[in-house]
Formats: sequence, C-alpha cells, structure tokens
Amino acid sequence: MEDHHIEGKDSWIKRGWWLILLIIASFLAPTVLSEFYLSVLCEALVMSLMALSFNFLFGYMGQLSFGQAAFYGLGGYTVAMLLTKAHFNFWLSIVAAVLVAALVGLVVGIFCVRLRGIYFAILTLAFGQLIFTIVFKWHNFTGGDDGIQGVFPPELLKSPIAYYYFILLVFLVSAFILWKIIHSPFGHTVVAMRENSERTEFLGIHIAKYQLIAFVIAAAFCGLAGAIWVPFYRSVAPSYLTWIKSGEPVMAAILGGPPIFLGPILGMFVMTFFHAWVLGFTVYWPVVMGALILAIIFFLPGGILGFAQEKVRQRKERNHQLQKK
Amino acid sequence: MLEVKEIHSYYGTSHILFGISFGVKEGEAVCLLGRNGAGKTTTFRSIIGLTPPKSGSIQFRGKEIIGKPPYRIAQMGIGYVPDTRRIFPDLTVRQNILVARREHKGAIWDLDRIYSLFPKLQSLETHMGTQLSGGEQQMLTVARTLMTNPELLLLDEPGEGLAPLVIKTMEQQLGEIKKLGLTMLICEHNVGLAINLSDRAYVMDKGMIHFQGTIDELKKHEEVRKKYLMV
Amino acid sequence: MLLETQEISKEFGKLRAVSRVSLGISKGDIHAIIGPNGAGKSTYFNLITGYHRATSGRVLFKGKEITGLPAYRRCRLGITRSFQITSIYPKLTVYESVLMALLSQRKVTLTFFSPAKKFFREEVWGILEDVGLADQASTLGDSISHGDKKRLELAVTLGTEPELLLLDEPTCGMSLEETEVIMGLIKKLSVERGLTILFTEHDMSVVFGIARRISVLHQGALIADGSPEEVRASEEVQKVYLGGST
Amino acid sequence: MSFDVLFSQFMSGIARGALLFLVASGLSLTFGVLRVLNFAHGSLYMLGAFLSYSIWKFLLMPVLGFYLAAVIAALIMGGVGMIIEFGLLRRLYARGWPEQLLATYAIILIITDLVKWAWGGEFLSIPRPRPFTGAVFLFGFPFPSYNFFIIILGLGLVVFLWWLVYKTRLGDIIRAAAQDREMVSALGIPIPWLFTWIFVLGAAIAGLSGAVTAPFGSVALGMDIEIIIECFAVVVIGGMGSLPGTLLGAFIVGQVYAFGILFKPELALAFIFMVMAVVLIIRPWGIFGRPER
Repeated sequence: MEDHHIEGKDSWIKRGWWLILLIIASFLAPTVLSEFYLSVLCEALVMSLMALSFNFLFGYMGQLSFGQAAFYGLGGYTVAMLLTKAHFNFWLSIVAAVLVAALVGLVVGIFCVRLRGIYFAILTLAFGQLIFTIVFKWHNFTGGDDGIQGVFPPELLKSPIAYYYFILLVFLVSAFILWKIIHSPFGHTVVAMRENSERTEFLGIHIAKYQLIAFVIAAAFCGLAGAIWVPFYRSVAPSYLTWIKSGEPVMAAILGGPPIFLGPILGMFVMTFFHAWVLGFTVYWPVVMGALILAIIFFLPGGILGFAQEKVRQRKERNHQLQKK
Repeated sequence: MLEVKEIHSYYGTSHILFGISFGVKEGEAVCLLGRNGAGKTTTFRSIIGLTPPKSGSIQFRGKEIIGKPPYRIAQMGIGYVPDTRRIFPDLTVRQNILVARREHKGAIWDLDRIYSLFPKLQSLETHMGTQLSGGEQQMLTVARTLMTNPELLLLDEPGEGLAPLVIKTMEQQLGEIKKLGLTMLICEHNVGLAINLSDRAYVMDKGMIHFQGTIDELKKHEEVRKKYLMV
Repeated sequence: MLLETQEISKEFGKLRAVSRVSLGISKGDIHAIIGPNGAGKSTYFNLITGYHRATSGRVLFKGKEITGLPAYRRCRLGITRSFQITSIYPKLTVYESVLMALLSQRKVTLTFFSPAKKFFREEVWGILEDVGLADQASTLGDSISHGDKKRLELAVTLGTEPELLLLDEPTCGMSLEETEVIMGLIKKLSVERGLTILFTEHDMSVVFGIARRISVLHQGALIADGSPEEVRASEEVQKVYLGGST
Repeated sequence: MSFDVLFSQFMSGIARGALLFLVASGLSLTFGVLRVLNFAHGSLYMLGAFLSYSIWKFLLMPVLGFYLAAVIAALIMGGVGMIIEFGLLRRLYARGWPEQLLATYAIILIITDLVKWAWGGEFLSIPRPRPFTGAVFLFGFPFPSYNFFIIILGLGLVVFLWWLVYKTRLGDIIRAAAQDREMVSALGIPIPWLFTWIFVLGAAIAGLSGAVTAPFGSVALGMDIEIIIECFAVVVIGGMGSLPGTLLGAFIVGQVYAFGILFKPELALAFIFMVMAVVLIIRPWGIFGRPER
C-alpha cells in the first residue's frame, strides 16, 4: 500500500496537468470570447454544477432523479424574490437560496428515498412538477407565468466578466467539495449502496438515511446553481422548474458518462454550446436534442468518456496480450 | 438428438462453463450430476437460450440453436423445467397449464392426459399457483412444460426441496413420461432420483465435465463419487 | 449464551417455515445448523439477522431482546451474515469492499471531507492477509474466481468486527481444495478473533469436520441438538436426513 | 355547501377519473408487461388529439365525423406505437431502464416539436358531437351529456381490458409475462411479438383518449405533460401495472381533483400529491401494487 500511495502522489501531477491547463484556460477565457459566447460559457458552468449534483445521485448512488429542476428553480426564485421584493443582501440571498433548496429537498426526499429505480424517478418527477405547478399558479407571490424580472447582482459583479469569475469560482469550489464528498467515507458508502444495497444494509448502514442525506446535498447544490444563474440572467421564469429542465442534467450525465466525475460536465458543455449553435438557424431545438439523445443511446453506450475509457482499456488489453506473446 | 460441443458461458462477467461437451440420444434419459454451483443450471440455461454461450456449438436434431431466442428453441421441441419452478403466481393451476399449450402435429399432451398423469392437479385446478406445496408446484411445472409437447425435456433439480415420499412419487411420474418415449436430460446434486431414472450420467464440477459413462460405471467409480458428489 | 432464540416461528401465509425453535448459541462456539432443503435453515438465519421478523417468539442477543430490530441495528450490535448466493460489490475492488465494512463498523460513514482511502489501512490489510486475498486487493469484485468471492464475502463480514458470524453455506459451489481452505480459515478465525460462528451447510464432511455443536431442523422444527457424536447417533436424524442423502 | 354542488363535483370527478383511466390504463399495461415506463405516453395522447382534430376537419361529416376521426386517430397512433416499439424500444430491452426512460423522453421532445411545427401553438377544439351536445338531468341536476359519453367509454374500456386480461388465453400470457417473461419465453411463446402488440394497444388507447378530449376544448401544447403527471399519480396511488389499481387510482385522483378545485383551484394538483404522499407512506408500492423485487 505504501508503494501505491507514493506512486499516486507522483502521478497526480503527471495525470492532472490537463486539468490545471483547463482551469487556467477558463480564467483566461473572458479575454478571447465574445460576450455572447461568454454568456454561453456561464450557462454551461452553471448547468454543469446542476449536472454534477444530479450525477452525485445518479452516477454514484444509482438513483435517477427527474425532479432536479425544481431545486434549481427554487434557488433561482428565492434569490429573485429576496433581491427584488425584500431588497436583501446579495450574498445572504444566495445562502438563503441554498437553504431553501436543501429544506425542500429534505421534505421531498423523505418520501422519495423509500423507493428505488424507476419508482424513484417517477416520484421525483411528480414532486418536481408539483413544485412547478405551485410556483406557476401562485400568481401574486411568484409572478406566475411572467416570472420575476429585474434581478440585479451587486455593483461589484455588475459587469459580465466579473460575474463570470464569480460563477467560475463558485463552480470550482462546489465541484471540489462534491469531489471530496464522493471520495470520503460517506461517498464510499453511497457507492456501496448503489453496488449492493442489501449487502450494505447488513454492514450496518441505514440505507434510507444515507440516501436522504445525499438527496439533500444534491438539492442544495442544484439550488446554488439556480441562485447564481438568476442574477446573471436578470430574471427567473417558471420554465426553470419544468421537467424539460430536469431532463437536461440526465441527458448531460448519460452523454458524458455517468460513472465518471467529469462526465456530466463534458456532457453539459457539449449540450450547451451545441444548443447555442443550433439556435442560430432553427427554433426547433427540442427535436434536435431528442435526436441527439437517441443517437447517443444507440451509438455511444457509456457516454463520451465511458466510450473513450473503454477504447483505452481495450487498447491496453491488446498491448498487454501482445507483450505476453 | 442434442449435441453440445465445447460451450463457454458467462454470467455477467464471470466465466461459468469451460468447454462443456455432451450428447443425448433420442429416447434416452441422461443425467448431469454435480454439486451446487458446478454449472448445471447454467448448462440448461445455455441450451434453452436464456444464457447463450459465447462460443461452442449446440445442435438440436442437427440444427444449430445458439443465437436463437428462447421461444424459438422451445418451439423446436425443447422443454425446460427450471429448478426454482417459476409458477406464474397470478394464474390458477389450470391457467398455468393451459398458458403453455401449443398445437402442432404429433401433439400428444392435452389437459385430460395431464390430469390423468397428475390427478392431484385436477383437484387443485382453481387454486392460485402460489397456494401449492412444493411437490404440487413441481408437478405443475412439469405439467406446464409437457403442454408444449416437447421432444426433449430438461429437468433442473426435479427433487429439490421435496420430502422423500414426494420425491418417490415424482420419480414414478417421470418414469411414466419416459416410457412414452420422451427424451430427458436431468440434473441433480442429490443423486437418488436422477440415477434411478437415467441410462447414462455426466459428472460436472467447476464448469467442466469430469466423468461420463453409464450408471453402472458411475456406481463402480468410487473416486469420482467421493470427489465430486460426496457420496 | 451469546444468542438465544425462544420459541420463534415464522409463517408465510399458510406455510410455517420455522416452527417454535428454541436454541442457544454459546460464546466462542462453532455451531452448525443442518437439515434438508426447505427445512427452514435460511428462514431461521433471516430471523436472527433481521431480514424477516418473527411471527412469534423472541430473539435475545447477549441477554437483550432484539426481536424487532432492523437488520442494520443488529449488525451494529455485532451480528453479521454472509449470503448463500455470494453477495459482493461487483464494481468495488476487494480492498474497497472490506474498507466499506470497516467504515461502517467504526462509525465514520458520516465523514464528508477526508478521503476514505486514508482510513483503517492496517485493519483492512490485516483482514485481507487473514483470508488470503492480499494479492488481489485492487481487483474488482466481479472479476475474481467463485472461491475468492466466497472468501471476499467472509472478509467483508469480518470487517464489521462481529461477535457472532452467520455463514450461509460457506463452501457452496467450491472445489474440495477450496473447501478445505475455507474450513481451516473458519477454525482459525474462531480461535484468533474469538468469533462465535453459526453456519448452515450441505456438505456433511464440512459439518462434522469443524462444528463443535450441531442442530438439526426438519420441516421448520428443531429435531436434534448436541455434539457431532450425539447427532450422528440420533436415530431420528438418521431417518430424515443422513439416510435420505445416501 | 349544498348537496347539488357536492353532487355535481362528484360527477365531474367521475368523468375526470374516467378520462384518467383511459390514458393511465395504457401506461400501466405497457409498464406491467414490458417493464418500460413510457414517459411519452402523454405525447401519444396529445398527438392523438391533434390528429383527430385534423381528420375531423377533413372529413366534414356533421354527425359521424367526430367518431370516425377518433377511431382513425387511434389506429394511426397504434401504427406510431408500432414504429416506436419496433424502431427504438426493442433495441433497448437489454439495456438499463435509465436509457429506456431517456429514449422515451427523447420521443416527447420530438413529438412536441412535431406538433408545434404542424399545428402551431393555438388552442383547438371540436364541438361536442351529437347526440352528446346537451345536458342530462340526474336527480334534477343538469350535467353535460358529453361527460356521460366519457364515463361510458371509460367503463367500456374497463370491461374490455378486464375481459382481455382475465378471460382470454392472451390475458393469461400477459399476466404470466408480467411476472416472469423469461419463463414465458422458455415455454415457446414469442415475447417480442407480445411486446409489440401490447405497446400498440397502449398507444392506440392513448390516441383514442386524446381524440375524445378534443370536445372539452383543450387541444393544445402542454396537454401531454399535464396528463402524464396525473397519470403517474394514478399509477403510483393504485400500483404500477395493476388494472384494478389503475381504476381505483383514477377514481381517487378524479375526485380529489374535482373537490380540490372547489376548495382552492391553484392547489388542486397539490392535493393529489398529498394523497399520493399518504399512500406512499403506508404502501410505497401503491394500493394494488406489489413490492419491487
């Protein structure tokens, strides 16, 4: 084990160079990108955070939530309402948004974690749609169909570039925290529940409790994603809570490769930039997305990264066999 | 009639069968013996197409059947009686039998004939599948498979979990079926029933065949019995 | 008595799978439960580990009643089981699987920020050495051999540092050599780790090879209980069980 | 609250329940046999509604037009169902359910855009067909007679499905396959064929139910999501894949909706979810459902 550890440290720099490069590149991005593509990049980062939190449940715990948009939207609405109606402090509004999403996640989670597989997916979808309906129909409180306009960030973050750095920082810190959680004893337990929940229960783990904690964590990060997006976009609308929105992280995760940490981020970047590009010549984005989903399911099982990993593994195996001979 | 050659089967990623070969001739009864986990059930699942082998060949009446879906293989005349019985719990006994009915020329089995072989089932006709005892369930499973009018019957652990007296009855009924000219392949880890019914035996362990011969030869071969069958 | 069942029964609809079984398992013993298929061994196991809840009767562990406790709570008290059909983590490595058990047992599973791999290195390696899986520590669970899976399962159960270990057919589907290795292992664990072991087994050579006490179930009821010699001599046992298999 | 208000809400709840049963039964049947949850079931319903509108306009037949349009729409949707099962789902049975779910989700996106492109975003409606244009008096209170048409249709479907599932050999096969498809296959019954026809039947029922909602004046984009969420509530309450469960679930959801609207219209859906939550606490797998394996 000692050897393994040393080797691990040594190769971290070797293996992590491209990640460092990516982070440096993302800090330099505003100097080269047009304002339009900078905003697309912002959206990609925010949605990637949502996709990461979704994948914490899906890729690691093995539970597919089809209601994450509700938490994303709740985060957005909380910030919007606190800023426009209560003229609350910006930073505290963000914190409040995370808390609201986590709290609603707790209530919804209590019901949902009792179920598995497809039943969990239906129930999260149903609860998500319920929250959507409440927001949509509660006209005098949430603005109903019109949503809430005129949500402004503080002076410090007024410029798109400043806000981009804010989003980038929140994204990097959140991604790092999620990465830490996944590799912690708690994360190990979550993965073990996915692999064999019966075995794990007989090791003394109260399955429902751990699923609930994971659900709340995911809801909180989704809320955070919504909360930082709305002041950038200056408005929030009920469409943030629909199941079409919930479908996006599902698709990003499957596109990128669910069992891989960076998979959903890659998936979301591909989707967001593709979206921006497609909108240039047609308004029928959903049909394109639908076709894309089917294409991935049929031709790229395992997602982009999963597919690449499998290819690398096959090549290694082949080399290995050649060496043997 | 059935010719299995060098099949390798996997369950998920684990390699279960390592080049199994054996054959069954028309009209005979052959048994596959071996302990739990020796690969008997996987062999049966490979034949019926539920766990198709990755390599090798299985020919039924001269036709390759690997790669065909289970229902095609069953339609060709192979009847599978699974070890866990797998009665349909939402169906009555009668429905369980009738659901499998398949008309084709040369069909010899119908409800009357089944009931005359298993009179117990007639008296339980309207019971739900789950309300039966282990022995009754086993009869029902066999009856259900017979309704498909198979030419080759695969029996996976027909005596599993049954009281000795029930096993005797079962043995007798299977003997009668055999007399009708049905070819049988039986697997067992509890040697009694299979040996009494069979003409030849194969002994399996860890996914390989370790012995083949007539029942008399097996009885004489003490080392094989000790090593692989623990009797 | 470490574990005691008092008149426990379990009914599934009309079927009485376990019928008023009273049995005590003393500390440090290697205790076998035998009986034909369908005798109720698995159900009896499930009643002890909390997979099923008894229809009537009581289960006591170290004198405390645990009849109604859920499985994870019983595990925390020190009762762990293996499964007849090996129940492992297919996509975790051997090392990670054992680590999972220790994380749970030492109650650190609610730690969120320190890396899991830093925990309990020595203990995990100790267990892997004990069961002879150290050289396969970084292999995935579903790519090791059947015999090694059984060993892995034993290793995982050891990770929960149990006082009472229930093994459901520990040598099921193993070759003779593998069986002997497992038997030696069970004996060794009982001595070195002071474990109490309750196991079911089909293979009579294993049962009479390592059990210090044997209980025989037949159609859900306890029909004999005693030392291997006593059980072997019992006429009733000969009739229902040993006689039936030869 | 007076009796006539309560009674009238009860009757409108029954009608709503009948409509929900029409849609949810197809969803439940498909899930029960294929074990595939068809997210796009609501989209088939929506497409059925739009199709029947166009066929009705094309036919220009005053009395029979509506009924004929509904039947043709149902048949076309059956065909669409066959294309979906044959072209997509069949290749995914061996995969995990998340991929199946995502595939049906993709179908939703595609059908939604297709409808938007072909019919635009307007609300469309067909006038109530004769002889269901007027009102029927029950205990002296008037009710739209078209509601009775829906109720009769719902009851007709209950009887038909009950006969199909419990009284025919095909029904025996359906119930057996819902329990253990491997074993059914090993008995020589062609499972792929069975799956295709069950899916076609489910799609046709969805199309028919879409068509008969057109006279309610609510053919529009978004009707797919609205109905599927309520259908999920129905099957979660009643139990996935259970015919009596779907019937009971549809009745409950219909009633809760009708009385919820009376109480607080904005939160009618919320009441449905509260009932769902209560059922889930007591029986996580629904009233007539079975625990998951």
